[in-house]
Amino acid sequence: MTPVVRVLLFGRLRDVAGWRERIYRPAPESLSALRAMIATEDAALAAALESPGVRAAVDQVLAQGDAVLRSGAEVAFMPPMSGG
Amino acid sequence: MTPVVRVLLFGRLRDVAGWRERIYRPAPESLSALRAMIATEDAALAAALESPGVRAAVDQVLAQGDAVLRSGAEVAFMPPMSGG
Amino acid sequence: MIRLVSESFDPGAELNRFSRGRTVTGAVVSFLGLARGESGQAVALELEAYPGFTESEIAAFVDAAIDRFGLQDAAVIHRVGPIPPGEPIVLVLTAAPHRREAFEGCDCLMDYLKSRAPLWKKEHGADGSRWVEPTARDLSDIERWA
Amino acid sequence: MIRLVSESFDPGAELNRFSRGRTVTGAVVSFLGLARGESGQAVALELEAYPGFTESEIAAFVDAAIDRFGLQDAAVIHRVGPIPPGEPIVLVLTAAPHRREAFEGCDCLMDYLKSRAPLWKKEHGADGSRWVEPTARDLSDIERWA
Repeated sequence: MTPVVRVLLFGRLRDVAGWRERIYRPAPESLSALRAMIATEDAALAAALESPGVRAAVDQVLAQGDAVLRSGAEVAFMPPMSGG
Repeated sequence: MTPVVRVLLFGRLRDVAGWRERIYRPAPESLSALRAMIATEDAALAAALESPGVRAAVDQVLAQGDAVLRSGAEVAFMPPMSGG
Repeated sequence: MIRLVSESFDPGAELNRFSRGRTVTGAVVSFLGLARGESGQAVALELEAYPGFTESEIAAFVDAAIDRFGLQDAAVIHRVGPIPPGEPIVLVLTAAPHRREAFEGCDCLMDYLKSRAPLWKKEHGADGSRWVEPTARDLSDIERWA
Repeated sequence: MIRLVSESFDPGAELNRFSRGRTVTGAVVSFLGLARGESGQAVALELEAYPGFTESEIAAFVDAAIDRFGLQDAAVIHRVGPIPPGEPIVLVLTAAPHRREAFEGCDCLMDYLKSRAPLWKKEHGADGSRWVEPTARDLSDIERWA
């Protein structure tokens, strides 16, 4: 089975990309490889992912810096948060 | 009709005096005259009325210093407060 | 709205009544004070008020707090008479456009009720009864708003 | 207790459930956030969460707040999805022996929810939609607890 990575976008990132959830196949091996892959197909989204306050989580754990992605990993990109 | 003054005690002042409400007849003409009258009959209560934080109200208005008492006046002595 | 009640009251119903139908209010803060059973021991509380005077003094302070903190509304419901452990003693409610004002208004009103409102609290314990007076902490708390 | 709900909820019933049967708690503070109709105009809010992650992040912060403020209990109920004006968005409840801890715990949790919890808020107004991000005030408020 081809390794895959599921990517989730939240808040304004979704509006920038025009999608909420996407499967990347074959899977990039790291968070930085995923960012590079996104940059080749959507420069606006890649820029938004680099903007201040955007955080990434891998398998529901905040990823500090780069992170290795296992096959089937869930990657979430989250802009600045505001609840309440 | 003899002028009267109604005196109300609250909190621990009531325990010191052994009463909650009393009519003074004939009425003392001022708050200080009332305090003097109380002192002649109950030294412990008079002392308690002078202790820190005890406030007096005449006709439901806080009395600063001395105050003249009309006939039928209601005088309340209130120790330090604690609600909530 | 200031109310002294001699029976138990329903804090949730009061919160709902207070917050219902508001479309310009963003924040409602409530403080609910409960009668504690001190160190597992049942202590009955007794709250005394000076009917008429107590309500009007609290109302004057509430009005001042509404002005000071820019509240849209505030309410105080205070129990009087004997109060068994676990039952509500006091409920303070504040409504404001934003949270900071609602929190500060409620906090300030509670400091007032603890140290300056015309209410007297007696604790009946296994080793007798005592009148509760404001603690050093209560007196410094109310000074925060001077 | 952390709950994300997609339907309206009853703040009063939650307050009662949270405070019932407590005999060592003296203070319960609640913060209720309501959806405002901005300047009289109906603005629909929409709240988005990251199911699973959002609850566990909030739960970790709530646990830290319980330790830090010495709370006996704390709960967060947060609405997700579309929210009409006047309806509850969030309810935060804290229980403590004394009022200061309950107030501070609730205040701190709200600052966290406004600026760091994984929740995204969109306002749908007459002139379009916008994602709400923490204000300068929100960011300085959360710094108070650093």
